[in-house]
Amino acid sequence: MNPVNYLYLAALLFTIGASGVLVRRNAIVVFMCVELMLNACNLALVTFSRMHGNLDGQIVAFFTMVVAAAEVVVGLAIIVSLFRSRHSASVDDASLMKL
Amino acid sequence: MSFPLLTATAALPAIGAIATAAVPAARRTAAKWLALLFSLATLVLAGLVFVRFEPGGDRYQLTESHAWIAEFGVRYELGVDGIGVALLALTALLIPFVILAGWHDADPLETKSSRWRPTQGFFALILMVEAMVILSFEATDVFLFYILFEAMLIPMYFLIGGFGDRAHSGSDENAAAQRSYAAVKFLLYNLAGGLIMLAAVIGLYVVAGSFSLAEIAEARANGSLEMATGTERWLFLGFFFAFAIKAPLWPLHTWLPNAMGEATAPVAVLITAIVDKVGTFAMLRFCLQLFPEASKWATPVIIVLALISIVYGALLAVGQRDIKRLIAYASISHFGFIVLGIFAMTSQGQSGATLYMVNHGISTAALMLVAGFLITRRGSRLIADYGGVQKVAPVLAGTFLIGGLATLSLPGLAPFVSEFLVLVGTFSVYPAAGVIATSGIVLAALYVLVLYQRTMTGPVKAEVRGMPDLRVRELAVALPLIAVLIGLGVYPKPLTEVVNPAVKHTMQDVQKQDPQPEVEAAK
Amino acid sequence: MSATAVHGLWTTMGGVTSAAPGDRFAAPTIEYAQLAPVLIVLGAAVLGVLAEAFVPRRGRYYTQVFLTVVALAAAFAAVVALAAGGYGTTKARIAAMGAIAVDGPALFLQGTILLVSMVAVFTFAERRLDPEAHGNRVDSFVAQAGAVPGSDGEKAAVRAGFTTTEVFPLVLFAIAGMLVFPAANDLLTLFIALEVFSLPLYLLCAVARRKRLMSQEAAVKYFLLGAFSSAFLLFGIALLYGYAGSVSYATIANVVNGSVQGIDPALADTMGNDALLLIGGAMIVTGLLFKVGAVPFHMWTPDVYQGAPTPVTGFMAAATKVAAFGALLRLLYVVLPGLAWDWRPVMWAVAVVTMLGGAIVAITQTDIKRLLAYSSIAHAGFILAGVIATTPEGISSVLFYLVAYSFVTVGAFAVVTLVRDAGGEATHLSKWAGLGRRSPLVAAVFAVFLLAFAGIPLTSGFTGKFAVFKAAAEGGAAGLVVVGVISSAIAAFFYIRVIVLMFFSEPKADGPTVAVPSPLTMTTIAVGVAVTLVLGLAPQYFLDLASQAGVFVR
Amino acid sequence: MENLIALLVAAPLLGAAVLLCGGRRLDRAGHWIGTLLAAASFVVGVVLFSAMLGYEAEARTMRQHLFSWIPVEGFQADIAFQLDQLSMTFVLLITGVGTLIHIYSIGYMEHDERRRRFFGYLNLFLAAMLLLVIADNYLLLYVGWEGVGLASYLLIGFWQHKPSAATAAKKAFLVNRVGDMGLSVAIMLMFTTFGTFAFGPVLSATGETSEGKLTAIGLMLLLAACGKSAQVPLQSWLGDAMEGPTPVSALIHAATMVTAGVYLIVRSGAIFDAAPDAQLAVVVVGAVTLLFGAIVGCAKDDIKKALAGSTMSQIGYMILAAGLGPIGYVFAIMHLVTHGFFKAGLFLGAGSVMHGMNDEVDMRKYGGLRKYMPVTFVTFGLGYLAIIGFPGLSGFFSKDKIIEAAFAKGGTEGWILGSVALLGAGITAFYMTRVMLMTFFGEKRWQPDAEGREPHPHESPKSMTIPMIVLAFGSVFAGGFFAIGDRFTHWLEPVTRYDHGHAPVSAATVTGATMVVLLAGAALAWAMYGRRPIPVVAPRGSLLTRAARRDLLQDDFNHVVLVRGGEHLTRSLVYVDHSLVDGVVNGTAASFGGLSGRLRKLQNGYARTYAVSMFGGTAVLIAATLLMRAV
Repeated sequence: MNPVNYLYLAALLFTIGASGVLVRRNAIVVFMCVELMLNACNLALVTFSRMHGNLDGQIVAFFTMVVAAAEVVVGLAIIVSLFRSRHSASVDDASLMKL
Repeated sequence: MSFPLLTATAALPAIGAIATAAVPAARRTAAKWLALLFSLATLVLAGLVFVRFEPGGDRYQLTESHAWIAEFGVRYELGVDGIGVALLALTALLIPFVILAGWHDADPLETKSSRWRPTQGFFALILMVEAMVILSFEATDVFLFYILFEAMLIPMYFLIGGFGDRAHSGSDENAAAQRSYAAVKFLLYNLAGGLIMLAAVIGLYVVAGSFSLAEIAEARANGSLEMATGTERWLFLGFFFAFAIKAPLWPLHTWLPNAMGEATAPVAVLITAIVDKVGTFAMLRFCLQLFPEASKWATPVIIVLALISIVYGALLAVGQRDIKRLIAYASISHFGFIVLGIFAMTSQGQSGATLYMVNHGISTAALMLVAGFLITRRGSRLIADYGGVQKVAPVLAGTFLIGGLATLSLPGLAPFVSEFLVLVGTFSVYPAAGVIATSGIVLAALYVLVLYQRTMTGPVKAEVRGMPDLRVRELAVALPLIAVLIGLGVYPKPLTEVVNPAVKHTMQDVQKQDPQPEVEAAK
Repeated sequence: MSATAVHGLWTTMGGVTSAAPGDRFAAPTIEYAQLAPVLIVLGAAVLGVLAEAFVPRRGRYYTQVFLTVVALAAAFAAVVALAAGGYGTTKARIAAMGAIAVDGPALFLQGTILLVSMVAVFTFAERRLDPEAHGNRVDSFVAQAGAVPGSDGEKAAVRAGFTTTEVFPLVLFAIAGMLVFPAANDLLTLFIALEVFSLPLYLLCAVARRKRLMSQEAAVKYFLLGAFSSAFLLFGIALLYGYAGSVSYATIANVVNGSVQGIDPALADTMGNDALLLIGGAMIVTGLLFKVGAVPFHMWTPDVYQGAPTPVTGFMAAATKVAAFGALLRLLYVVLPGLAWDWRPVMWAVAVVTMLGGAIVAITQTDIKRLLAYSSIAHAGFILAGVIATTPEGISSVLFYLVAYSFVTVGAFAVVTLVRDAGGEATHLSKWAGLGRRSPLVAAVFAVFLLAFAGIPLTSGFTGKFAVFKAAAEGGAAGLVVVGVISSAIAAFFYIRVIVLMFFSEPKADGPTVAVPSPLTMTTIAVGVAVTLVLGLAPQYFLDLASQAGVFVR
Repeated sequence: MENLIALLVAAPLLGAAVLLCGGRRLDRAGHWIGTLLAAASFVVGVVLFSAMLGYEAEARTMRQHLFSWIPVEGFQADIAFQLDQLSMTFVLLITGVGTLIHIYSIGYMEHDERRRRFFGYLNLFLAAMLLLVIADNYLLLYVGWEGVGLASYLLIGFWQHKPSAATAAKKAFLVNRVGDMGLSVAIMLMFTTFGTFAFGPVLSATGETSEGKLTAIGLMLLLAACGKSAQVPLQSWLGDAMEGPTPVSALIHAATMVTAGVYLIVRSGAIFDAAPDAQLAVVVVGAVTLLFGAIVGCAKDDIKKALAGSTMSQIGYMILAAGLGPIGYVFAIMHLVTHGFFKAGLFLGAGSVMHGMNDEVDMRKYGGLRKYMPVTFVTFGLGYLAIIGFPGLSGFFSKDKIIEAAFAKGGTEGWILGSVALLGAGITAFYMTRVMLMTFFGEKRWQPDAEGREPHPHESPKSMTIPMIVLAFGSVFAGGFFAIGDRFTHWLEPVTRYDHGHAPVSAATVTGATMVVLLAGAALAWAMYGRRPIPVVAPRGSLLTRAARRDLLQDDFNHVVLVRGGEHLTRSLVYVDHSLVDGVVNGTAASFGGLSGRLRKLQNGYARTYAVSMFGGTAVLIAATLLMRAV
């Protein structure tokens, strides 16, 4: 199969993730959508790595996974503390500061 | 290396400002005397500059040059020509009177916390302005000038907004709002002009690769620097815009009545008699010298604006109900004359404009400071609140009248000489403009005499009764100024002597010659 | 071993040995000395974590502050030593197997970040502003981040005298990331550095002592939007990798220039495909513009600046901007100079809307921290004007501006921490009325910072603005200069408004008081004022420095 | 000898400085100092006069150069004096009459607490007036010109507590300024045309430029003269100026200052001679004013205003004469001098009457005063006879010559001008007889004033009567002294030139005709005011009378068009400045504020919105980048 199709898939996933960020209200879901975007990136990287025949892309993908994991740690901590304070994980409720 | 006289002249008031600011809160009077002392010492140094300046010598004299910001091609370059000397002398001359006149303007109304030191601040700021203005008259580096041009706004801003006229109608809160409106308007208006100029300053550097007036002028003269017509015009407009706001020229004038109305009289004098002169001075020095072609290109429009300023300012002065705003509009009219003289580009016009700057400074100072004394006594700025002052305070009325007569350019007083020179210089190239400008003398008589009539003559109003006449301190302000007005009106030669060579240089810069009189030409 | 070092190892191996994986192992060369600044800070951060684990609670604060300050000082010394050793100029090189550049801009910015961080950390350590809680001195940070605001748990934590000393290791990690960010010489390092400094910042935002709900909200917003932008950046990296077949700046630049032809003609449809390049480049730039707070990627700035603990805001506003602009500069000047014709008009537009947008929206702000946030947006626009110059003067002017701006910012936020009422910092502007009468000195200092922001001559703000505008004009962007001065005029309005409020308004009866800080904050403010004035009056030395440092190694 | 010229100005100037700056210490001696210095100036004038007489008629001009005043590139203005016969005539008139009026004022102002200042102003006036007539260039003349305007302003408004006085003073100055504008423009025109404005070079070079230029200069000079000499259309200030103390009216608004316009035109004769159109304008102005002033003088009940109308009319004669060119210059000046005597005498007489009548000015409240004030009656009567041109008295010689000269102008123009001048003489006789009858004859009509004080008419003190007597002598004999043997003509001829002209009618015919109209006028007045008792309250009168009482509605015109119009203009400009010019500025600020308020709403606090912004921004960025490449 032509590896280019994987790229299309990656782009699709990235767009789905981005759309999710834009439309979903639950902070956790939004965060998951971001993770989806990161994974779309990983897919693209791996695909390109394959196309170019070198390993750089795959290595970057590994790093991305680690970063994503770290992000989960930090992100969940923040979101959970927010949830505990407000009993809501809606990003729209968190709008004390505006204008 | 010789003694850096010019730096010293500017540095002295700056040091004075710091010293004054450092006086402890309780020693208010000491701060005042210290400020006065420094201003007088500056006057002595300015006198030394005046004496050391040789009218027949180089264009720029007493020059100093030091590396400053090599990265931007900026040098700390000072030098004075006749015009600079004249204005420097004016500044140094007026500041002691400003300080003296404002002696009690910044006394705290009630005891505030010990850290609040308005008096020290007031006088320190005045000296700071003096230092910056003097240095800006001396700067021969465009960047250095620009920095001072902008920086002097800040102390002025605090002087206007922080030390308003205590005579006001309406509530204190309302007055505070008015005052801060005036201060903000002053600052933003001038800052906007300055920032536009900044763009032009940068543009100038990009084109010329230098900020040194001498270098640029030389490069233009020997042809190594050629500006495209369009570029030159844009740069000229950038510079001129800033100066026209500062000057101020119609229709960019509306900040001045607010600022002068809300500030105390000495600060109003500082604005119109001293700081605004930087604008007209810069037109002469920078606009004409750096962009001669563009200046000539813009002349028709500028002449028209100047004429509008003259007539419009005078008419609005007639329509004012507030003494200080009236004087402000009168100043707008006078600045119209100055600009007219500069852009007529004749020897008489430019000499006249330079003398006008000096004379207007002194005459407005005389009028405004005496008006300030009057206003302090009655606690109102409204003309309608006065009447018959002449009867109870004849000396005050007399000095006020002389200030007014100077403002309407009565022959025998200094402003006449300059106004006539401007008119003649304009008339010889633009007769119609000369005639229109001449109508300003009728309008000037109108606003001055109406003001005098309404405040000083007629039956004595109840609130005016018992008003004390001028005190010794106030006489010490008014009389020397009047003496200078008469002296320069009868014998302006010391001033024309230093100004003439500078004007000759400027005329060479713009490559203009005075029109020949018809009959001589026939011969 | 640091993340960067590890990563350098792997990329190198990937690049060199892709033909025959695993048949021989070439040990990577790591120039530890040249990476010393980063390594010192990272090391100290790790030690800080250990200290959290092992040092008794009482001693933690002092240990952490000492460790942080010493580490930053040592790192700065290392930067100076490297610069003195000529690494900024003649011996500029790419270290760690192509991952990190050691050159003029990198050292200059690292030095700036370290110094600014140092003074910012002083405000982190300030413990005299808030009234003592149960006999314990407290700083700006929450007693226990995990406790629910207003809960019994929180009260207990306060009573027990807990403090969040973790902020010090966190800030050290962030600083380490920032040090690497402008020095990153391949896209992977760029990404990792971004995350390394972002993640601690997200956390730092969440730990304000007062107004915790706002603090947490700020953290959530910052985190979600930050992660969102990281995703864009990463996708851009992927595309650029797809375009060039490498993540190394040098290689990509060569491919962009056309000096390297595709390795495999069969893959020509991706290799050297300009669409990949343009989209990828734009997405990476997007990620960086988010960090610098350029319009339209700026919207997180006011909320986060307002909600975060003020010392963190100051640190973030100053240091992040320095790091992010460093990275942006390197990306545009080293990787994408061949695309200058493509990105300049776009950046031009971004600069314009950033300058105008920041200035205009700031006019109607009523909270001092939000006001400064919008101000920082407008300043990002000014700096972008310098970036667009695409000349060596452009680089050095941006470097200089960053120094000037960052110290003013840290100083200004430090002053904000001083003005307090019963609810903590009194950030609403109406409360600042008459401050000049109550505390002339503090108001005067703040006025100096505001004037510097406004770019009034004789302050560093003017010199910086002049430098970038001059560079922009010389670089042919005269229109940008005009827009710049217009937005400066608009911006002046709101700075002046604050000054009016402080000096010309009557103080309110229930107005805030100005807390007397410890020497720590005083130092921060004093350094801010000193730098502001020195760079305004006699900037030559620093301009020289910036100009010498203004050459990227390729 | 020539170095004395400056003393003429210096003495009174010193007086002014001392008196005005001296403070209350000088209150007791102030009037003496002032009078002494005026007299000193007169003495200097006499000394210079005798010296001048010692020179050849053609070489009598004396010069003194003090210093270079405004040395500017291409522009030379000097403080320098020129004393020729014309100037000398004025110097003697000014210092002579001036000294007399100083003496008179000692008595007249005795009870005024600000007498010292009054004398200071008088001295200031003398200095300025002398400067005006001895200046050797137009710019210095201009200094004196404005200087007398200032002195006039100060003296008209001397009783500043009276709003009417303050207003009158302001009005005088303003109207004069309009004239001054003309002088300014004239000087500027001279500068551009001749490159100088010194009398000598300008007047000797009139042949080298175009008539158009000269006409312009002439018209501008005429405008100046109109302002200073109260000629139509700038005459309106003179009547109001009577608010000033009477000695002021006598000196400034009758004898000297108001004649400065005549001096200016005669001095600039060379210009007018070369510009017939300008000359025509001059005679028209003179003729119109002559009638205008006379008609106004007929209707006024205020004695000083009636005399003011007369002054206007008499100066109209002078201007008319001056406009005739070399035919009339000499007679203009001659009439000016004799008028100086008799009009000053009349005003002093009027002052004396007022002095005795509690400052009442309404002639309807006088009557039969000849019994109470014999000296005043006699001196006033002699002045009266002189002004109406009673044969043998001063006015007869000078006015008759002007009427003759008007006819001698020739052509239709000459006939018209001559007739007007003749008619004027008749009206003069009418109104002066009216004044005489109402004041000194008939029944006493005075009543207690509002405060119940009954006036007790009495003769004035010596200090006042002596000057009146001296002036009466002048009124009687000056004309004859000048006219017999054409003494005055010969004296002035070197400066002004003289030309007989071609009179269409003989001198005797003119004199006869003058006598007829004179008698007719006087008889009419007697018929109206001598035979019947005069009502204390003025009757409504004819349309013309009512108009004449209001200065022929010229003031109303000024009020409606200039004052009201000006008020509307300034008021609307204040509005424009505030709403439009400043409005643009404030509007710009406000619109940024409004824009800010709207943009601010985008920042709605929702993280999702922010994400949209970022996403959209990225999309635009990408699109733009791709587009850049595509284009």
